[in-house]
Amino acid sequence: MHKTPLLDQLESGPYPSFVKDLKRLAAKKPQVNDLLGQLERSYKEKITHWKHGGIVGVLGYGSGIIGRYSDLPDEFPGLEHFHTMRINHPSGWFYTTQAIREVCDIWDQYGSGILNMHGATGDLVLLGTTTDNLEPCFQALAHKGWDIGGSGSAMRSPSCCVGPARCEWAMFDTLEACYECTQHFQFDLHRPSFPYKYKLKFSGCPNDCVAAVARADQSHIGVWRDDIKIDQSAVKAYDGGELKPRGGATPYAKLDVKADVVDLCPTGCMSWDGKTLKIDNKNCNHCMHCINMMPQALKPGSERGVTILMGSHAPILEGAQMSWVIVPFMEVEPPFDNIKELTERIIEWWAENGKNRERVGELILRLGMRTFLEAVGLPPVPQSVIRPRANPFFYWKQEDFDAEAAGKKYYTTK
Amino acid sequence: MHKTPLLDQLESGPYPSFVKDLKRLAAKKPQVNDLLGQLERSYKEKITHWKHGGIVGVLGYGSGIIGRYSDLPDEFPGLEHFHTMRINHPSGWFYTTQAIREVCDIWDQYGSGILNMHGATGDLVLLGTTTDNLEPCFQALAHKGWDIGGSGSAMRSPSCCVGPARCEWAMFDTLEACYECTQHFQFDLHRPSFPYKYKLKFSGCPNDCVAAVARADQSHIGVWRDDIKIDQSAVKAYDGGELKPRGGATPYAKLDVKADVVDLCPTGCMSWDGKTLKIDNKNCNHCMHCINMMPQALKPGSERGVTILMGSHAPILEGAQMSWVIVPFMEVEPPFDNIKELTERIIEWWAENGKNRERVGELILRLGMRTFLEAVGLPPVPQSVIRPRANPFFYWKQEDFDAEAAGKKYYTTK
Amino acid sequence: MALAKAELVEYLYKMVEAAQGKKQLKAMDLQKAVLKEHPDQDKNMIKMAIKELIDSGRCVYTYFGGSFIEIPHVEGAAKH
Amino acid sequence: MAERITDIGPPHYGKFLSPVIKENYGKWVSHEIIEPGILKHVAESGAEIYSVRVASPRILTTLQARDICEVADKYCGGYLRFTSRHNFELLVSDKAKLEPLKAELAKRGMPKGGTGHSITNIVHTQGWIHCHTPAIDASGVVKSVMDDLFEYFGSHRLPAQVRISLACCLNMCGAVHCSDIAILGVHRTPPKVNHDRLRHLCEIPTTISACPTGAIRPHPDKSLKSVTVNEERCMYCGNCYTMCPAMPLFDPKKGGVALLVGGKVSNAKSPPMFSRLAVPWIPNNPPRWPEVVQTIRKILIKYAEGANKYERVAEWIERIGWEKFFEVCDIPFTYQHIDDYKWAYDTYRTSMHFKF
Amino acid sequence: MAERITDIGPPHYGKFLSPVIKENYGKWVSHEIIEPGILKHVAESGAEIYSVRVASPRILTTLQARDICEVADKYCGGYLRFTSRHNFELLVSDKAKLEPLKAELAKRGMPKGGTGHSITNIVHTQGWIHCHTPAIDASGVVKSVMDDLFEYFGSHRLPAQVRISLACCLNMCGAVHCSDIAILGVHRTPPKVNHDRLRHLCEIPTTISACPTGAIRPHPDKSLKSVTVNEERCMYCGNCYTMCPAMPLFDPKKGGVALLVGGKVSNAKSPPMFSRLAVPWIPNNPPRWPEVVQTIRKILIKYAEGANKYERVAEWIERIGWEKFFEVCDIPFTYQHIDDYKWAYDTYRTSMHFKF
Ligand code: SRM
Ligand code: SRM
Ligand code: SRM
Ligand code: SRM
Ligand code: SF4
Ligand code: SF4
Ligand code: SF4
Ligand code: SF4
Ligand code: SF4
Ligand code: SF4
Ligand code: SF4
Ligand code: SF4
Repeated sequence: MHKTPLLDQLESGPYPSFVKDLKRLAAKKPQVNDLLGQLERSYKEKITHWKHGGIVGVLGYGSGIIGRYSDLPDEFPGLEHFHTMRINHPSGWFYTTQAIREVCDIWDQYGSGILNMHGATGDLVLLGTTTDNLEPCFQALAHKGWDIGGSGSAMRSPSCCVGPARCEWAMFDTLEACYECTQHFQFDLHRPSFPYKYKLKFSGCPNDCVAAVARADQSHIGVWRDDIKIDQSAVKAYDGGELKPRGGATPYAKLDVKADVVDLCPTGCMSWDGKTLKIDNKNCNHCMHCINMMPQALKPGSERGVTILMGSHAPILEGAQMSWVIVPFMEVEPPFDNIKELTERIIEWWAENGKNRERVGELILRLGMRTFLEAVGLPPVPQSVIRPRANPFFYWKQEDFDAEAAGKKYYTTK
Repeated sequence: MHKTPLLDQLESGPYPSFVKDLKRLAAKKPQVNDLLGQLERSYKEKITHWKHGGIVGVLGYGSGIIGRYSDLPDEFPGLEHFHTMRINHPSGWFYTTQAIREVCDIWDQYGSGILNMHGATGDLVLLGTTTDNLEPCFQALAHKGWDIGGSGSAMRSPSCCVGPARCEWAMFDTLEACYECTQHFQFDLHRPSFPYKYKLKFSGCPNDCVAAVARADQSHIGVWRDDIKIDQSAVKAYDGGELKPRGGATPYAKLDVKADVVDLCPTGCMSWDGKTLKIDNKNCNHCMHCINMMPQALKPGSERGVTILMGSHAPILEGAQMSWVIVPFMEVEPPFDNIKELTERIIEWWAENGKNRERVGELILRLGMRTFLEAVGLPPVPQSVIRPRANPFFYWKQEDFDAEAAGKKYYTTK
Repeated sequence: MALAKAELVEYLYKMVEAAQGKKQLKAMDLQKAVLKEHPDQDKNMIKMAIKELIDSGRCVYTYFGGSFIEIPHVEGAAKH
Repeated sequence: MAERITDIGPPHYGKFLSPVIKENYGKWVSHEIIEPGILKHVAESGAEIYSVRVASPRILTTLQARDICEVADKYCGGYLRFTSRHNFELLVSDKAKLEPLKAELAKRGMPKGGTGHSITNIVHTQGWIHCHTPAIDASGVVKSVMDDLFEYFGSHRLPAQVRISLACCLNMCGAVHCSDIAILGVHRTPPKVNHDRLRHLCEIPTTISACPTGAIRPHPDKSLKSVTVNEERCMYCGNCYTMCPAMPLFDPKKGGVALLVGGKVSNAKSPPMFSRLAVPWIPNNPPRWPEVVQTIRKILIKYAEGANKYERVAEWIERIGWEKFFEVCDIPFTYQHIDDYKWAYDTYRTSMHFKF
Repeated sequence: MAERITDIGPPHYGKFLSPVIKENYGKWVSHEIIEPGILKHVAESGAEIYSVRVASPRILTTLQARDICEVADKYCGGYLRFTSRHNFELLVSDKAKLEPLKAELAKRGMPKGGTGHSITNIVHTQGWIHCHTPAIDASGVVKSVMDDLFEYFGSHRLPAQVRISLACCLNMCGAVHCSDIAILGVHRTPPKVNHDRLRHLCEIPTTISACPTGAIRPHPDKSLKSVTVNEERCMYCGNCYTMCPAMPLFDPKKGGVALLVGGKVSNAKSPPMFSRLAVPWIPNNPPRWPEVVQTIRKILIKYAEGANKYERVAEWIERIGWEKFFEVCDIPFTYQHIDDYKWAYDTYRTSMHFKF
């Protein structure tokens, strides 16, 4: 066993220790021992010891495998090849122990035995194997019903919040939408032919428990457009302290409906006279705050659908972006054909126009929202912007002049 | 007289009519008659009939005259030349009738007799004369104590709010500061040698009655940094309806101190229990709202100075900008040497580095705040930004590493 | 080596003359050009030399979006 | 002629201050607006000054200026000032003179107002009276709008101050970009290059670099010594025309008016804000621009109805949301409203915070 | 081997749902957090499911995974799930099993928590375990910070949820850019070009266009077939290294940790927000990164003391102002905090709304 005096210091402390866990496995798996050895070196030298590796993969696919080679293969021969396999996780990260054990069995056989449950995109990551093992490992998994996830310039493994499986606020079936889209885009998930990565995420409500707004090229977030349902007696129970604020999630014993709910409503559209809670629903912006605070008293309305937002990604190259509203409301139901079709149109436009390593959000910014919206057949809507433009530098097209000639007016006529 | 059926329609209505006024003069001055004639043509054709003019001026100066020629000189011979002279206005636009009459006399002699009281930058604009008349008109005015204002790539005529002359909120002497700076930069006002225009404006308090934040490359706004002075009995008088809200400026009979003042304070730093108004002054952001509402009860503190903000201009080329905070607080007093010196340092840096037609704010954005601040000798302060950067793309210089080696730390050590 | 005031004025004039019709020069272009050839030239003297050139009427300031220094000529837009 | 005088700068304002103002300079303690258009300022000493604010079309002939002087001599000892929004103020130190002054102003058709919760004078620019780049006239539009909104000039009826400004082209002379309501002249055609004139009048590199969107390129036919414009990339700012008169971009039919709303300058409550596009184009209809007048009135009325006490237009819109602004004002939302210039991203709605 | 299988996609989640969940799918009516780490969801039918959330270091060996399965078999009929922040949840349908399960978790050193007003798991990345561009390790920093803040994992003591994330380089894998507290590995040296390797490994145009700031140019010596870096313009993003391995930018001394704070994702009350630079550099001190741990604790404590009820870190800072944040947290403000990237202008303070 390699000596790891620095890493050993991470064995203590109350939070579960990955070092302790890896050490257990190192006793059986020489490559895990080498991993600890190399990691110790990194801790000492404050530098990574991994090299690029971009070519390995399984037959027919171009995604899902991240090649990796140690730059110290002589010292740590177990790390000469140390690729990861991204396995497409099931919607909502639900498992049976049987399924997990099957994966473990295969991975013990073909790989290091190290997993990430899960990767930041959502995949079940199998961490560390050799080039030779990739294909047999893949096929062993495939025979148990698993497939590889995305990487490179491809559709990435979509992900979703726990949604209707265990949450009262899911405004649409996030799990099925995620599953359906994943299946629909299988070809593009495995055969990278896009300008860059493309991520889909599905959150059932504006609480956005998969952070779709922050890290999906196409974010789907559930929303309602009618009235919040109010159980007035439950509201009173909150105000009276019989029900705990936020279902018990807080240090506070009692909810002050006025101070904690009404006054914190961002649109100021609520009122409470000690007896009746009123909501001016036309001015509610679906922030979920009141519902979050009083889960037993308030429920989202019943006219439900998704908002589609586009463009988020991490900071490379233009600086990080969050997704912005493209379609404020879309009714959806399995098999989610309207989502699939819109996605196809968007991807086609992006694939056609995007430069290498240009995310769809960056392309929209480069070519302008109008070009994008027209290309994918969507109308301009004020929900897309927090505020209209402040600069006077706007464009006109011949079609606008034609429309004017046909009577179109931009000003009020009433 | 030219027929002006369209313009004639602007003679009616309750607001003072420039057409009516011009017609009076047209009876005496043929060029004014021509001006109405050409204007009528523009009203009919919906197009301007003025051409560029870039060479005319008075001897030795390169600013203050806007050359203009009609493109219909045969029809409107009085407009063949029709240049404007920008006369530098007195601080705060104060006049005696004698002074105005002297200007009128000269302008009746050498020009069209049309004035703008005033131009958007603040100058007293004499509108319409010929090339030949420029120099004699200038000298006639000079002998009455007037000088020409700015135009072109030069220092522009600075302007200021009425300030201490008639406003209780002036945190510094805006009129004298404006006068002093105007005098100090006479050379640069008349001899355009900057990359582009440079505007100075002075507002006595954050109400900013000369819109300095919106349209001055260097904006000076008065501010206090100690405590707002409260006359509690006057507060009660407002709450009781004895004093009218906002000094009577509103349709409202009575001020609700809680709803109209305390609840609208943007920082939430006020409280009112019906008897005592309290302000947590450390958290006040000098918005002036409470003072505006109760001018008889509240006064700015007595530790007073100016905030210097930089960079505002209209939308050409990068889109409009507002000025941003560079120096949060500077104590000033006549003759305002510290303002003059800082301005000189800034202009020198800009003149050296700016491209043709690049405003100072655009240059700061192009080269970065650090480059600017270091060049003019100012420290980085959090007041400059509403929020720190969100992107992780920041630079380091050798001097930073040297400072670290000497013990500098960026994190908390307490 | 720095130029004497009178030489400097001529130097500037020649520059403007040479550029006429080709490139519109700004005061700062002149200053930078002088300093390139004569790094020790006093900036204020350059400023004053330009003033002299203008005060003498041999050059004028013109304005086309930005302010330039040119040899006086008849304005294209003026009808004479 | 006498000795030539230069570089004296403006006269010192001290020469023009009335005795009361001079004596109480920097010592004012408070003010009141005793009625629309009349301010009363009180000094530590107890001294008072009354300022009567009067509407001005800003264009004044020497005749009109002399008329104003006549009034000022009669009631103010010859002391007056102009405001940052081009009204003038008669500075009365003798309270007794207020009533006769009001009567005289009424007689002369010089309306007082513009204080407090009113619509004060419209800051504006040259238009067809003097500029070479305007898409619209300035003074005529101002007159038309102010005539229509006149009831708000001499009263304190609005929830807060409403500041309207006008600029006749994208250069936006004045603080138009931070106004409650901004009226903006816009061109909508790319410049037409006159190659012959360009060769003589313009420097090619300067002309090319004038274009913010990089739409101007050297003409492929080198012998022309001219430029071409990529019309797709041109957003009609006219900056090239400013640099080079051989590139006019006027078109009587396509030019027109855009309205921007929700800007402000003061720091009161909310920070200064930019005006933002409300209506991208209204036809240019002299002499009274009825569509412009009507749309502004609609916006104003909806604001007056919808705003809370003390709420500026900007604050009202930010509270209800821009999507609601378009709805209540019955203004269609178009592609033009969506920013696609340099900082566009920061205007996009990266949240679920919207209303249906 | 059997027939080759491809493109089957992931298994349908339906296969993995416990009976209670399957029956009440889409029919949940409400939830409670009966104690930190234990959620109770109730369905229309009255059915209940208890979810016990357990901390995970995310790196799991198959040994550990099997241990977890053992527990799930014993108390949950073999049903479990993982969360979007890499905790796992044991899905208990029989309430009686909760207490024994808690005891077993305690015994096994598997801490429950991460619900409600807690600090839940730190979303993080590969670090020195598997990536080629990290400036810091991931798992080790996470372990160090979570050990220190452990009291907040299994409790509901904070004014609101606090989400901490870590990314080991500027690629920022994970939603680090929208976290209450983001820990970010940063390089601080420009890449060193290995001309020999570059010639063989990299495409020059792609390498050049990889640079967001245009710092990379073709090498003036054409025969080298390589590039040079304008070090002044390099902000060490490592994007060139991603495209071209011949341009490493590692430096053990200069690399380190930046902290960004005040981001959020949910729309609750306030819209999603970016995290913003709090500390530009803290030395990279394995194995326990004491300065990072201490600074995060300081920020957290000040937040817990200063925030109103239900206020996220972002909301607290926006309310008091960033200038006050730096003051109360005793963090120096530096040039690095001032944005100078593409949308810098929108972060500048164009108002008088600041505090001294
Ligand atoms: C494994 C994983 C981190 C983890 O430990 O969980 C990961 C690892 C890598 N990411 Fe990532 N990214 C991972 C999720 C993300 C996410 C989060 C997400 O998808 O929700 C993001 C932010 C969202 C986004 O897509 O922008 C992310 C943003 C990036 C970026 C920057 C992209 C940008 O537009 O700014 C890069 C750089 C690149 O693509 O060259 C990148 C590149 C990489 C590479 C491939 C490094 C490279 O340049 O070649 C890393 C391989 C590490 C390794 O050795 O395995 N990774 N990466 C995550 C994928 C696991 C999985 O499939 O579940
Ligand atoms: C006369 C005046 C408008 C008025 O009717 O009051 C005016 C008139 C012109 N302005 Fe202006 N500007 C006038 C105040 C302003 C202001 C307001 C201010 O100074 O507070 C601004 C906005 C603030 C600013 O400086 O950005 C302003 C922003 C512009 C711009 C755009 C600058 C930018 O950075 O975006 C231009 C374009 C240019 O410089 O080429 C411009 C250019 C012009 C030119 C010189 C047209 C040109 O391109 O050659 C106009 C000459 C009109 C004429 O025929 O007389 N004018 N201009 C104002 C000057 C009178 C005075 O001296 O008092
Ligand atoms: C005379 C003048 C200054 C000058 O040097 O000429 C002036 C004078 C006063 N202003 Fe002003 N302001 C003047 C232009 C402005 C401007 C500039 C502009 O409109 O272009 C602003 C910024 C406008 C904006 O935010 O868009 C301005 C924003 C204010 C405010 C803040 C109002 C707000 O709530 O946003 C106050 C405070 C108040 O009214 O309570 C104020 C208050 C005042 C007071 C009460 C100050 C005082 O104690 O004497 C003066 C009388 C106000 C009134 O008429 O109701 N003054 N004031 C200007 C009159 C213009 C006019 O003819 O109508
Ligand atoms: C299990 C999980 C979804 C999943 O599919 O895995 C989940 C589950 C729930 N979330 Fe969440 N959230 C989960 C990640 C998130 C995330 C994503 C993240 O952190 O990366 C967010 C956005 C975080 C952010 O804003 O930065 C998130 C923002 C919320 C919110 C809004 C909180 C706020 O005030 O900002 C709520 C509402 C609430 O807590 O009252 C919420 C509410 C809930 C509820 C109460 C929903 C329900 O009725 O069942 C669930 C229990 C909350 C709890 O633990 O206190 N969930 N939740 C995720 C658990 C992660 C973990 O292991 O800790
Ligand atoms: S995003 Fe909404 S629906 Fe999905 S788990 Fe979170 S709270 Fe429930
Ligand atoms: S969801 Fe948000 S905006 Fe709507 S009523 Fe509740 S708190 Fe207000
Ligand atoms: S800016 Fe302030 S000091 Fe100046 S006039 Fe306006 S309110 Fe008075
Ligand atoms: S000046 Fe503004 S921030 Fe300060 S106490 Fe008054 S209202 Fe509040
Ligand atoms: S706004 Fe444009 S057209 Fe109007 S005066 Fe200014 S430069 Fe001329
Ligand atoms: S009008 Fe503006 S955008 Fe169009 S070509 Fe000229 S400078 Fe470019
Ligand atoms: S954040 Fe950077 S170093 Fe860390 S895993 Fe992602 S790409 Fe690799
Ligand atoms: S590290 Fe980034 S900024 Fe520096 S040269 Fe490489 S790509 Fe350019």
